[in-house]
Amino acid sequence: MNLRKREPLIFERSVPGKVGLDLPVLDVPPAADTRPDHLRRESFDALPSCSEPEVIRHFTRLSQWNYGMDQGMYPLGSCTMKHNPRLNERVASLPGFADSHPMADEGLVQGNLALIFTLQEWLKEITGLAAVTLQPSAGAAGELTGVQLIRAYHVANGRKRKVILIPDSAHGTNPATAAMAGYEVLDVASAADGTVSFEDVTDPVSGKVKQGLTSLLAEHHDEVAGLMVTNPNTLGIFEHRIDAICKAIHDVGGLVYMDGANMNALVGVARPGDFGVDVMHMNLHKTMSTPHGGGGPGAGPVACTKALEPFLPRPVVVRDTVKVGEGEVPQHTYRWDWDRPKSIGKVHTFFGNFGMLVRAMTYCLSHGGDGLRDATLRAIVNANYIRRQLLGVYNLPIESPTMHEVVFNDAIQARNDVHTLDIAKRLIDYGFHPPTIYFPMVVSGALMIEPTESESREELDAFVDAMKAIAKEAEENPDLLHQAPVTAPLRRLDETTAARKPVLRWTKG
Amino acid sequence: MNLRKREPLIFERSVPGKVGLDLPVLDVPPAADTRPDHLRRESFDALPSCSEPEVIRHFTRLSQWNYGMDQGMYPLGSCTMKHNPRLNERVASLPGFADSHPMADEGLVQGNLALIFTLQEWLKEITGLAAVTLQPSAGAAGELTGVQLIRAYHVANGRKRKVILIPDSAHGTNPATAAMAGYEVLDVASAADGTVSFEDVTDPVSGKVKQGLTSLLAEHHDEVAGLMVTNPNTLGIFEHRIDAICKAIHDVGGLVYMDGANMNALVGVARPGDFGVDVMHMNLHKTMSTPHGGGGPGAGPVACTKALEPFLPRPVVVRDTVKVGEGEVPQHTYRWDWDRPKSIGKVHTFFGNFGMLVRAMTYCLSHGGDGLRDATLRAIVNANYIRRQLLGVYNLPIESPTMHEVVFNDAIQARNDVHTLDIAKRLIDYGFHPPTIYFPMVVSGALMIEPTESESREELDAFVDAMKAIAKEAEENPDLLHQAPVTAPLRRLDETTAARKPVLRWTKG
Amino acid sequence: MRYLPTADAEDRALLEAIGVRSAEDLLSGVPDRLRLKRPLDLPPTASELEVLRAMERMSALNKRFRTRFLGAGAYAHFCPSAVDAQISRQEWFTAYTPYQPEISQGTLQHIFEYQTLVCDLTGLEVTNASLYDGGTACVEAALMAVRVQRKRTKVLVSEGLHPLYREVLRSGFASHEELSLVDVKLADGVTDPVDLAAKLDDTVAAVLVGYPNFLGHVEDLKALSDLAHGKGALLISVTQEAMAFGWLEAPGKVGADMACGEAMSFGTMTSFGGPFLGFLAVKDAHKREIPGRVVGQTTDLEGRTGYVLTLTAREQHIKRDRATSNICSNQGLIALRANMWLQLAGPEGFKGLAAQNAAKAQYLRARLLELPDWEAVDDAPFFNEFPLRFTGDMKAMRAALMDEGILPGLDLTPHLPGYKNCVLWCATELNTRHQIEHLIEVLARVASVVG
Amino acid sequence: MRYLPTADAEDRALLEAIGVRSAEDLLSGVPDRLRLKRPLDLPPTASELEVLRAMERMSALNKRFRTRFLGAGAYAHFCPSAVDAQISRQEWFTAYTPYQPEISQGTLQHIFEYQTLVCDLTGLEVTNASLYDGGTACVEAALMAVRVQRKRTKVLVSEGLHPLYREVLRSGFASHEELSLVDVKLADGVTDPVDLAAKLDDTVAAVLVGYPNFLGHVEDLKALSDLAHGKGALLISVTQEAMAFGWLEAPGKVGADMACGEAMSFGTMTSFGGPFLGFLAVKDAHKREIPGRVVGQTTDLEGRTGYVLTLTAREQHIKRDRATSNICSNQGLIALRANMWLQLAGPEGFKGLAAQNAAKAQYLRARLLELPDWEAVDDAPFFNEFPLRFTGDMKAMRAALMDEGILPGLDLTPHLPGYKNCVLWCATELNTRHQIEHLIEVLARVASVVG
Ligand SMILES: Cc1ncc(COP(=O)(O)O)c(C=O)c1O
Ligand SMILES: Cc1ncc(COP(=O)(O)O)c(C=O)c1O
Repeated sequence: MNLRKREPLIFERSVPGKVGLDLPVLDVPPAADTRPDHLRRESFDALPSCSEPEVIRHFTRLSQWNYGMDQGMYPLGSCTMKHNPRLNERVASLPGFADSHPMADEGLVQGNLALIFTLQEWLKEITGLAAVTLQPSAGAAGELTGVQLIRAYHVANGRKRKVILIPDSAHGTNPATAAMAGYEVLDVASAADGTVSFEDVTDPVSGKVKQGLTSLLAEHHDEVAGLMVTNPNTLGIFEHRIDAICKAIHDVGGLVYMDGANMNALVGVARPGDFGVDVMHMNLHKTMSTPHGGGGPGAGPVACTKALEPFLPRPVVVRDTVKVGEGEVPQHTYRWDWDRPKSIGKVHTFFGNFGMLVRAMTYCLSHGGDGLRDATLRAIVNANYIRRQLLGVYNLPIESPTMHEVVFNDAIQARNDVHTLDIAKRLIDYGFHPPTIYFPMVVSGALMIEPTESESREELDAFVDAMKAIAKEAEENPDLLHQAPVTAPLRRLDETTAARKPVLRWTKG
Repeated sequence: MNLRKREPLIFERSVPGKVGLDLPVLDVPPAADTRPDHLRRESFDALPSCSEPEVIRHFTRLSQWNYGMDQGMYPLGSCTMKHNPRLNERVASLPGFADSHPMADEGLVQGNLALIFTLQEWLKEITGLAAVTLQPSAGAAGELTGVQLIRAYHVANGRKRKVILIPDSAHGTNPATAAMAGYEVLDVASAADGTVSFEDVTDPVSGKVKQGLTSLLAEHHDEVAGLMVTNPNTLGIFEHRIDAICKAIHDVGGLVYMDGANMNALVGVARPGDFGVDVMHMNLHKTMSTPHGGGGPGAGPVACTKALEPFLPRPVVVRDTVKVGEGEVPQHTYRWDWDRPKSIGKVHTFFGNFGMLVRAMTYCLSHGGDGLRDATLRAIVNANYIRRQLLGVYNLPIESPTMHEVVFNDAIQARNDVHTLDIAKRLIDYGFHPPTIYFPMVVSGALMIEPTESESREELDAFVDAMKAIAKEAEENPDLLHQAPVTAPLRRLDETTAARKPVLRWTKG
Repeated sequence: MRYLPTADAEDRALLEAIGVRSAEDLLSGVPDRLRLKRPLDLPPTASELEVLRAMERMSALNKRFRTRFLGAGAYAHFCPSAVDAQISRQEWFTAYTPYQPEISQGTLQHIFEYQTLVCDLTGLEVTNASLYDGGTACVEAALMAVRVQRKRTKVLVSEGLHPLYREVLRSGFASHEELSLVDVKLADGVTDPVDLAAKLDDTVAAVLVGYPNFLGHVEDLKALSDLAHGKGALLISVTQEAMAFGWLEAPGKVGADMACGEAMSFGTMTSFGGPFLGFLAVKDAHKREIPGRVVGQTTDLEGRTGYVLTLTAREQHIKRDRATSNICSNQGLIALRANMWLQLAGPEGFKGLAAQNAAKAQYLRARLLELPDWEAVDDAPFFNEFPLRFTGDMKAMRAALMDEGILPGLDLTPHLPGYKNCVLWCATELNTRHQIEHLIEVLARVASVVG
Repeated sequence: MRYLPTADAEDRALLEAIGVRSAEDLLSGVPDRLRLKRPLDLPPTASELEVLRAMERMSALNKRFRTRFLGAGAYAHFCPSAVDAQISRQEWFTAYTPYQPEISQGTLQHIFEYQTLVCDLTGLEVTNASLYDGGTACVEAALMAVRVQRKRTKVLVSEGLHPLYREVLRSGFASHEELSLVDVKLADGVTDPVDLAAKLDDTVAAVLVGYPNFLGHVEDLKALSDLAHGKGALLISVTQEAMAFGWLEAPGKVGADMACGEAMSFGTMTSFGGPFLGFLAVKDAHKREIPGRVVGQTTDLEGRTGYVLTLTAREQHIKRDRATSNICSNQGLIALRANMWLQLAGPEGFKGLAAQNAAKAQYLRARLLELPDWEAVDDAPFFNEFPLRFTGDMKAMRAALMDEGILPGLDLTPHLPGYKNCVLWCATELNTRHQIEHLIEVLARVASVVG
């Protein structure tokens, strides 16, 4: 229980002479100073001097102003905030893994290579694709890797293609990635049911016409390198024409990239490789529950078809099997294959966020194939339970079947001038982390709720009750919501000034 | 940040069929049921069925309603709430220690025996006494061990003694221990300066006369088994006549037991063995910072003179030194000596709270002799700084020099009908744990403040400011204090009803 | 020193504010003649790295075993990773006894739930926030029985109790000339009803029996308590392996008036015997005689449910020399381990793990008895421990096992008369079939070498 | 399954409330033709105990070394126990990116302090909440330089940069035909000023040099940046061993316009190369071109100081295909490690540890050069790494060391032309003199055997 109102910046606490770390006795002659004078480090401007207890208290107090998964439901849509088992943390810190060195000879790290190989096999079975790389550090890195594979593939086939198609409901990393990979991005319209539209769509308000897949392909067919589609999409809706979409792209010689951030809705239920996807990433920090760490690290493995395999980042782990003898269990050894002439190279200095891969492997083994599917189904049940309970209380702009997350908006509350932001902030007062808001952009004032399979009925009901209470407050006392949050240590923060006159670090003064 | 108002009892959350632990596959034949029918466990009435995430959240939320040392000053007088280094926790969990078995042959646990031996040597040097046992589980257990040593000593010398003298300022465990060891307890009066009085003392109010040491010894000399004295005493005052006190007790053939709960004020500064104490305990969970764990475990080693050594609990660790050869470092081996005919036996099933001994040893090695003394001095400085800052703001009933803790009371605030309890509860609103209150009993409305050496000047000032603000509120708005705490998740609790109609467990209803 | 907030500037400021020149000036209360005039003769401050290395070296002096078959009062069981993670939160492990309820509800509600579970496992109505360990819990239980039973001054102790518990009992009773402890013999590995009947009379306050006992055998509490009650004595059930509560009926439901013992099996390492977790559960009628901290439910000023330390009129800080015990600090954090362990296990997990313990022990015994040099001693039902007599060279056999990384069961020879050359074997859910086969293989090798 | 809150009763209640019979009924959105008609071909749910054992077995397939002299981009340094304990708090490690500031001030203030320290160490004015790692930070830095430098399309890369950083750079630039990367040669182990001068022209946007470089050598940033600036190019300092910031002047203070690299040395294990901590610091003038999350200070409705994610107009979720980068998740928790590590070390501790690194490396080099078969390659000043040429049998030598539990430095042969048969030795504060003597002893033995 932290009832203090403020924790000063550590720099304000620094007192020269205090130490938080004692040096070991130096057991060799002191270093001769070989540095050119102008390259000698003399002093620091901010690095603080504090005792160990002060630093520990500083961070402990700060931590107490955060909200974590072990406290309650964290319904950030698209972020998949599920239980982070402590076993996974324990396994990742086993010295055999934690102390292993990325530049060590492969013979010394057979355990790591075995883990990478095994996890790749699991992801191949889960995605239904032929090959996997675990090198990308996060989802966006996975997207970039995937799009680079597409580019390499076209280049290898002597095709010049400069366009990537992306539905307007896509996550921002999709267009940003395409651009970073040197592509021009064209939006694809969404149909009324929230999925990719083949037909052009006229905006009822502006009257502007947005091109659908058919006309875009007709117009750009031989320029189209591929399509980036999220499935289920950011509305939590399964792209029920995904096979047709893939076929249309393939027909013009393009490839389909699937953003697999929502794979937690498909594991054990459907496989992208089976419905035509050429390459995709998964966010292990979502579907496989590696902790988000307040922003990272994540892991964004990429799975692809046989046709794209030669272009995968290097090195690629290879398993050699030695039969020991009649009827004996086969012995495996593993090695790195660096000799990959068509490889796009490296997308991480070493082999990706390995520690996260260890956690994901542990998560997979714990669940097993059956447990993974059960998790998918429970996640879908939970999302539909919330949809059912809040139907009519909040507006459901698109009514297609809900998979793992449901998107409401503030249309009903807006009548009382209560908006999505107000609802989100008020949830804080009720002891919940708010859902994702104002995303996807195709829904105005979106409230994107993803409970995940980790939530018990009791916790779902508590959340539903809070949402209902807020809807009631919106009717009876809108201003209360404009003021929210009122019980948190801070009220709403001025983000405009923060951006207009940025203060991005502390300076003496 | 936990803004929820209530966490239900886990039993209310239980849903039959949920599991929080999966069983391993049984790799041997299932157990034959050899139990007599009436001894077969069929069911449980309370044991809950919950998933792992639910149990983790339950405890995490509960934890967030506690206040810990890593949050801020925890000035519980006599409890010595100091920094709990994480290194100590890490070392205690080293498998070599954590997995060692108490019934294993001594040859298999040489590391444990070496640790016990070494820690005993440190405590001998610190206390100035000849022998140490680490078996007692906590301070009170140490007291009981010490008094049993005294009893065994007298019995061995054919003396029948049935009285233990205890100053009225003593901690409750002292008289309780003496009684538990079969002794009759006689109070010794405290002098105006707060220390043990040789002369009888007349209570100004009641006019009752309380006997001092001199007359008590004159009256009971050959019945007196010994004296239990705390030094510095519970007022944070050093018994400046301790040598004379010891002599007086020794003169009647008694022995002096020192309650060493306050040794953190003496380490490196003065040694009980040097000023006449025969036997004492130390609270490693105070002086050596092993964590309190919300009530325990602790460790209460007992140190004593050569004369008492034969009576120590068994087994006793013995070090055998093998000289390997000319000028080589001597090699040590350790063994248990169980053959202790005069031993009082055992005061713990095995060897005490070993894990706490590991932490204490680590703490000692980290500080070293110099660091331990620096800690003592800083603890004294901090207590005196608070005394100085709050002088006049709160009443200081006894003005003798302050060692490691200072005792104020509510005499000034009482004029506005604001009492110690109100002041303590209000501190919670200011984000501090309250000090020890209404103890020692010799001071009415005592506020016993022990900052320890861990507190920085900044934190001390924050505490002082809070105390001053509260004193001001007592003048201007006493009722605010009667209402305190107001920002905590709960207001004041009804302890009377709790004791009158005790509800001590949950029952299905 | 990294733990101290000292810095010249800061120190000077503090001393100036106090009005002294140096810290030593504040020692005026300690007469010069009583001060230590030299530095402590101990090593200097050391860095974390150096201390860690020194302690790692020390811990490495202990021999580690891949496979362990040793129990005898300290059991290796599985503990979910979530438990260690939770008790490592500073909110739990650095907090003090919850004297101030408004700022300690976490600890208080946990203890209330823990108390509920201990009552559930023992089938009794009232318990406390913990006692030191199994041995000292026996002392508190026996002394409480004497208080409750007024003029009765004798306590009978089955020889089936852990030998060390019995020694702790003797030490605890030594200071009370008015009280006496009398041993009750074993017959076929369990408390001998004949000897018990013979020793029961109206001076007997209580009878302590193991459940299961030191040999792992299941005592028939029902029969024994009937005998005790017949003479107005209380039956105190002593459990050294609490995992058995998942296999055996609650003692309170089969005649026990009190249940005490050791609960380290719920989430605590063997850690050389401590910190462990003593418990004591009693009937409601006796609640005001129970030692130690007790948490009760109540409400706050606004009627909200909350928890507080209660029945404090029994305790040392109020009653002083008339308190029910001198205990103050207890084993709080270990009780938290047990509480969380039990909540995670739940009824299915707990009974399932207990059943696996029984299965492993039964399989181990069966395999051992297939070997030429191992013989049954007695055939009482057992839980996860049992004694077998070894006809071969004990020392050689034990050495051979240890060389193979196997920690054998306890050699009972020095511990229990009548069990010379017997080994007390223990198997838990941690012992795989593979480990057992490996053990048998090594033992067979030894046998063939010797014979 | 223990992680799922499923129980028949609960499931039924949920499905009834939704109005379906089974969970499968909710898959109506997935056309039957697209569904997986069989169970996944993977093992079943496993208990924690079984999973733990399986993973322990896997980790045991990695060889562990008591002594390590291998750095080359991943450094073993001491990390105070307080760091692991702190990052294990659920409030930190389970939280998401701080989108909702009122409920994320802990993470936001930490990042603000972290940004302050990165700026302090690099001598620059603006940084972000972290990037993936050293190699990808180089890509972001180079692409940012190109944006800042407008029409300039060439980036010069010193061959002194970590070979893998250079490969990541090539991969990142491959998709941009309009851009080109050009290598700059080494001379005597540092970037060759002559070659650099020759390759600098007004198409060059920036020059990347290691500081210290891959060989552990200290590049003269001042001289190199003067050259670059002379042709209007930016100087980007790349640091793969951030511990060097305690020994070397901040790059921003000796001419660097940007500083990027790897900061895993602050409290992170080598963990097979990840998760690590990429950083990038730039000048204030360039702040709106920086990639990734940036935290800024502001005030709340009541004027209290607080922190928020800011300058979001640069980012993918706002700017989409015109964002400065596609990065979304970063290495947040590793930045927390670094922040706490630095705050504990402080100026004294940090400079002290860095000096010990230099001392150990210098001592190691001196001792190695006493051996017959080790020769100096170049004599540039170095921090805690240096290359030496080995005239003996490389394979045999390495095998001998590994047998003795010593992980040798990197064999440079496959990694850097001109360094055939050279070993890149690294020593840190973790290498004791005893370890170094042991190494020398083993090498001497090998030498005598071979020679
Ligand atoms: C749909 C979608 N795509 C991509 C991403 C980016 O993943 P990452 O943050 O791991 O880079 C996210 C994460 O927010 C996402 O929700
Ligand atoms: C002066 C004094 N004596 C004895 C004790 C009892 O110590 P423990 O709680 O370790 O049994 C305490 C602890 O509060 C104390 O302060």
